[in-house]
Amino acid sequence: MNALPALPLLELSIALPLAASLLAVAAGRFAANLVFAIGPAMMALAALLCLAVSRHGPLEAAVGGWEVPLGIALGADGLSGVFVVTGALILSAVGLFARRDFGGAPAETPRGYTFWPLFYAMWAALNAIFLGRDLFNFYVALELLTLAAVAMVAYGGTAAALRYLLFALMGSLAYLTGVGLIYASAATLDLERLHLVLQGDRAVLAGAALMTAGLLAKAALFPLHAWLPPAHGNAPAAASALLSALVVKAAFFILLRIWFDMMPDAQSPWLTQTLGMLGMAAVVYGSLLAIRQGRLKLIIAYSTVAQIGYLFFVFPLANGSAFALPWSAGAWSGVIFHALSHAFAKAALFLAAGLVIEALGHDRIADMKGIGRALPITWLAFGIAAISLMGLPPSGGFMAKYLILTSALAGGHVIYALVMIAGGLLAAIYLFRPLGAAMAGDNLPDIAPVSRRRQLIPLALAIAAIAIGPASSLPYAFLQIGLPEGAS
Amino acid sequence: MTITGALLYALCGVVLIGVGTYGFMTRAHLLRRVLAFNVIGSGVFLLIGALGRRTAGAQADPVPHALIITGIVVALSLTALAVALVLRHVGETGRVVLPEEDAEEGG
Amino acid sequence: MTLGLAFDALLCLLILSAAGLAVCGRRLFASIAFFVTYGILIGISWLRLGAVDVALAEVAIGAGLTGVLLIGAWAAIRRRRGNDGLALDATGAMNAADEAEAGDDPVMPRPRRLVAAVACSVLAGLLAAAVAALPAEVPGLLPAVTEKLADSGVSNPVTAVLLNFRAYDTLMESIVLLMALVAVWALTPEALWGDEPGLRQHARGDGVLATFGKVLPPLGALVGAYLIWAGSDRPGGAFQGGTILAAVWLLAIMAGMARAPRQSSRFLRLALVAGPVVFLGVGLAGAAFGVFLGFSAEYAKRLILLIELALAVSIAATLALLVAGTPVARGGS
Amino acid sequence: MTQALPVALLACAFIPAILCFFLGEKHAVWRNAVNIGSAVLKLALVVFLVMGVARGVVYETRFEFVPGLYLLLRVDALALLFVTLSAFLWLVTTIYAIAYFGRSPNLPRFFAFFNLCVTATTGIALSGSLISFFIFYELLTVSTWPLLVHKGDPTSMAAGRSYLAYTLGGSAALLFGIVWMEGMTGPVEFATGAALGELTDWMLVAIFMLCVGGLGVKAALVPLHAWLPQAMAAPAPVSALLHAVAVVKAGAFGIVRFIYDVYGIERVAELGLGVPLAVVASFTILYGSVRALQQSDIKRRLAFSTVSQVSYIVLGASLAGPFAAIGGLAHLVHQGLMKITLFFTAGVLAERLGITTIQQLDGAGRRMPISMMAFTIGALGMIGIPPVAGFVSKWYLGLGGLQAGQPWVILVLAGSSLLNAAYFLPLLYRAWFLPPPPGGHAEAPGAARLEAPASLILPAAITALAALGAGLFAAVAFSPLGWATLIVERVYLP
Repeated sequence: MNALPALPLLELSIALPLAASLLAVAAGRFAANLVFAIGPAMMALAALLCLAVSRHGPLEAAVGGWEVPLGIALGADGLSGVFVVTGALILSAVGLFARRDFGGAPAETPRGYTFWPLFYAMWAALNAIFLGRDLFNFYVALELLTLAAVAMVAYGGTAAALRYLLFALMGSLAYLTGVGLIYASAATLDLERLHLVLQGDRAVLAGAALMTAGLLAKAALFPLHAWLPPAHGNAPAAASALLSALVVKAAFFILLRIWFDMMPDAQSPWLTQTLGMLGMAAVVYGSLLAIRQGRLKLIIAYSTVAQIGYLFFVFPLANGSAFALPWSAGAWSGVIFHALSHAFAKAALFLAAGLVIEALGHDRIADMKGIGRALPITWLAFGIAAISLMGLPPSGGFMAKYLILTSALAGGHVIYALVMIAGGLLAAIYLFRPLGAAMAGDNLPDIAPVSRRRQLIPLALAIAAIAIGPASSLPYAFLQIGLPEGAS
Repeated sequence: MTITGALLYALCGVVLIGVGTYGFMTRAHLLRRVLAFNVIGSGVFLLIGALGRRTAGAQADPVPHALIITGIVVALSLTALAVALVLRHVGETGRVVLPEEDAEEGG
Repeated sequence: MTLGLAFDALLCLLILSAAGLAVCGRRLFASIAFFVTYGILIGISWLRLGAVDVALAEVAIGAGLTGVLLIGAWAAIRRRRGNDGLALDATGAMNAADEAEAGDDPVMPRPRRLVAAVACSVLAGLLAAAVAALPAEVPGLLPAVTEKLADSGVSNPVTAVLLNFRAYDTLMESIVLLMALVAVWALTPEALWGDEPGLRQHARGDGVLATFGKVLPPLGALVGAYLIWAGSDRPGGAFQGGTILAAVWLLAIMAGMARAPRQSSRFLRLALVAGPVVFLGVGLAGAAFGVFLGFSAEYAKRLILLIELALAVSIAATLALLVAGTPVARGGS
Repeated sequence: MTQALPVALLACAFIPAILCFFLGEKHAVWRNAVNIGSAVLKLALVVFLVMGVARGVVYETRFEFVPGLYLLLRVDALALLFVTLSAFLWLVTTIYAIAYFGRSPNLPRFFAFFNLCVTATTGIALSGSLISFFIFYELLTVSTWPLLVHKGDPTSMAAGRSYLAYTLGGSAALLFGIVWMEGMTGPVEFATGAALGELTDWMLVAIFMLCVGGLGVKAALVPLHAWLPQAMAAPAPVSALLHAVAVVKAGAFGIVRFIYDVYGIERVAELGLGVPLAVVASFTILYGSVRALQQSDIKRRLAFSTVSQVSYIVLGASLAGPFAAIGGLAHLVHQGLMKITLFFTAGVLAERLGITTIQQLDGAGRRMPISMMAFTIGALGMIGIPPVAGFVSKWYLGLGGLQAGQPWVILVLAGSSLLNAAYFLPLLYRAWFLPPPPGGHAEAPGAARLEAPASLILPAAITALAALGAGLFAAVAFSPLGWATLIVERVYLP
């Protein structure tokens, strides 16, 4: 067991999906089955990584043996660990799910060939971000992620993909400019070193602001969300699941790194309140629009707009300048719990929606009578995932809500607590509508057959979203490993 | 190259960012937006590179150069994808601008 | 004011004018032309900043390939517009396309442009203020690079950073490029999957292109190979060299000297991944000996050269195919 | 052993829920076996627990979640009162439901959520802390919805929407109150009550209103009751469960817990919150009765009757004093027994004879003597006629009112009893003393020799007898009244 930290776990977590991606380009025919090897391997790696972190504390690795600031360092703390595990589970599940849509045809198709390299590249990019500590490497990984995400959206609609790409391009440029300013000021790109050397001067603040703005566009925080609903609402189910569950979280993850690890002392009330307000606006606006949608996938997509809003509650509720307060850790952990359970629940919802489309050929709520009886497991998966999104106990969403609510009320931020509660109720409105529509009517609709095994995939993800709740003590303790001082 | 010169180029980069952003905001033609993106991009690179030239001696800091080369390749990759998407969009709709925000929600 | 500074000021002015014309020009083609000019001017500025590697990359990739991509797209859109219009003679079709282009490229109303201009000025102003707040003279990482350069296996500091100190970035970047091609390929119409990419420019047997096409490729190949090899101790490297090779290949295809490879070609796919595979393989081999992407000083030079060679092949193939785009139906034209 | 038992009790309902869902529609036999088997097993466990708790054993299990948040299952006397009721009525309702639904579609889903509902109810009963209570309370909210909309027709969908709108709103208020309080006091356990020192009086009043208001939605306190009559659109077994043990009772039980085990009855009285709540409850009692009188649909009349009757429990809890407490707690059980009888019978009447309104009842007693007998016992109990159980609770409540210095309570009880009589007696009169309509009742095809299949009649008969027995043998230690007295003695009058 003591050999664990000596293993190149961090590097392999990135290199293995990269290798899979290259293999998929070179040998397209086998790509769809690659998930049977890579999925378990990545889950094992993630498990070992977490084991190593929990045994030995945060891990570090200097790539190429070059120490920072010259080289690039990777690092894994509790936060990295939970995201890597979540990523491995969701990507494996989605990979299994996608085998039918992207690999079933006897002859090679453009979708079938191109999906898998993009899929694994996305995996690598996500892990590179979750394990990254270098601002510029974040940029490269973000671009890899964006590229793969846009291409996946393009399967479902060119205009949506273009709109997404344009937002992402501007976001990237803003981020890169910020990185440039920071480097010019501190001559290093490493988060931890930056934390030590950064002075909050004008250039640094401008750089951080630009990076933040760029990442907000990529995380689709209101009002930079316009690209998200068409992109997530029209992409193939597997792609939507990945985008909503993980891709938007990656940008948020970097924001956490910047504001809690790199410069926790620079969190001014102005910044935290602005981000918090935008988060609240996102919750309300996204939920209201979700209620108005007539298509299942668009409901789920707008729900993502809303749920992203909660993530930004972390800034006002656990802000760096007040980290001495005991409840900050609660808000910080609560938001992470929210991110994780939302990831599982959203992936489940999109996959379930994908099965509904597969069966019915459309996802109009009005014409969904009886689908609950025809696809009971899918319906159950949808329902269970919905529970977590609404923040009802005992789901992970509830744990998150509880932690955030407690710290909001304890810190006197009543308005955040109220928005949190209202958001849960609005979520109930937009999620019970499709659930009810599926239960209406006794007759079995005329549907294309959907295999029971594939229905179990969203169910498993949904159960995971719930299980985070009852099993929260372990991830909670784990999250505190290497907790940034800005949140402790 | 003096440090004043480096700052001159840095400011040039800053203005390029402004000009490019203006183009991105005011023109709807998709190819023009891609072009504007590239103008901003090279402005950002120039800014980073010029700031890396604030060294005392004859040599510049090589790290920004490496970053910029990476950045250039990444920008080209994104441009290529954008152009391919624009062409497909034109092929599908016959239009070189994006539809209005809400119009595509039905599809 | 020294002569050098005056030149710098003039160059900046030229760059800004070119950029302004590229962004605000009335006709798209002219804008693209100005953009290419702009790219070359930026290249010159990189020379002034002592960044020959960047200058090469900017001219070859930023100005050259990006310009080719934009012009190709412009031409393709125009052709389509021409086809959409009535089947007039060639000039008539062109006029129809011009009109369509003008109608599709509306200029914002003046008040909104004004708002945008103010916003962008504010942005630039804030950035400038930030820049002004930076210390005037800093060594950056130059001392660190200089100190470790001897251990890196190469003597060009930029190459040392790209392929050794920050090799991880470069590895990811090579994957980004490859994934861009995969993403572009994802847009291939289902029926045409596996075909040759849709290079539309075909040279007449006795035309200029054909002549150039015969002369330039060997020359270009030589230059490209030199750049790759030189990268270890002089400016150059896989990306710059690979770009030249890509251009050579494209030229040869357009001149009819070589056939564009089919998407389904096994050989092509291997060429595409060769570079990243070698890069990653060397990295993993390093991990087996203790450090991921760690090259021991002894073998560093050879390993880096190996990676550069393989990368150059992949980059050349990827870039060329990115420019060539997806297969297109040929029946229509 | 003392740790595993509460979990086993929950598992007894939860595991069948999962099994039922994944058993296909065609495996009816397996499904029924699982349902009845687990119900019997659970009842046996409960009996074992009753023995233990009577001896003074405390069964307790704890699961840690995030800091400050843990699930505490604790079997005390009050918990057992509710658990016993639910275990008993669940078994009966299961038998009834199996017979009621026969071979209709969507049964795997139905029984899955039916069992989940019972899991939640059991959890509510066993919860030893405020947040544990909330967790199960919400589980109940959610798992009841699929049962309500089971038929899938527009009426039930509308009922489902209304139900969710009310209950989720109530839960939101409850959660807000809980988090507000726990943010200042730390986790609140029922056994110790909350350490209210940190909270000022206005906060305590606000939290009380949030929590009791939130709970009052499920308890159908006027004006938060409108969802309940609408919920009659659900199938009869669901209505039976809903009114007798699950949702409405959960709300009332929650209010009891909150008053006694979180604030403490003295603190509630000090804050001046007891009497207003008693007034609201009294108003609900009278209002519900009046509205019941106006209904011509039997199930709707029963629903408004529930609105009225459940508030007896709240009334008992809000009056400071042991007699009121005993009366309220005993009524928790009594009302369940009586009301479920009424609903079972109403379901049979609707199914077999197509009787849904009061006018159609004419002569039903002759066609269905056993069922109508059961109905009669339930109705008389509701009115409060001795020796049926309802009388006992009303008697104690009245005493409690006097003891608490609120003699007007007796007037409320008397008025309510008169109204009860006014809306129940005509039914009995029509059923027993009027001739059947000329063409007979619209009987369901394939009517057997018996008035209905035995498994439809028996449950009502059993619960009717139980209601009668609870009244007749009220003095026995293990009767609902006896147990309620034990609870009050143990906890409230140490």
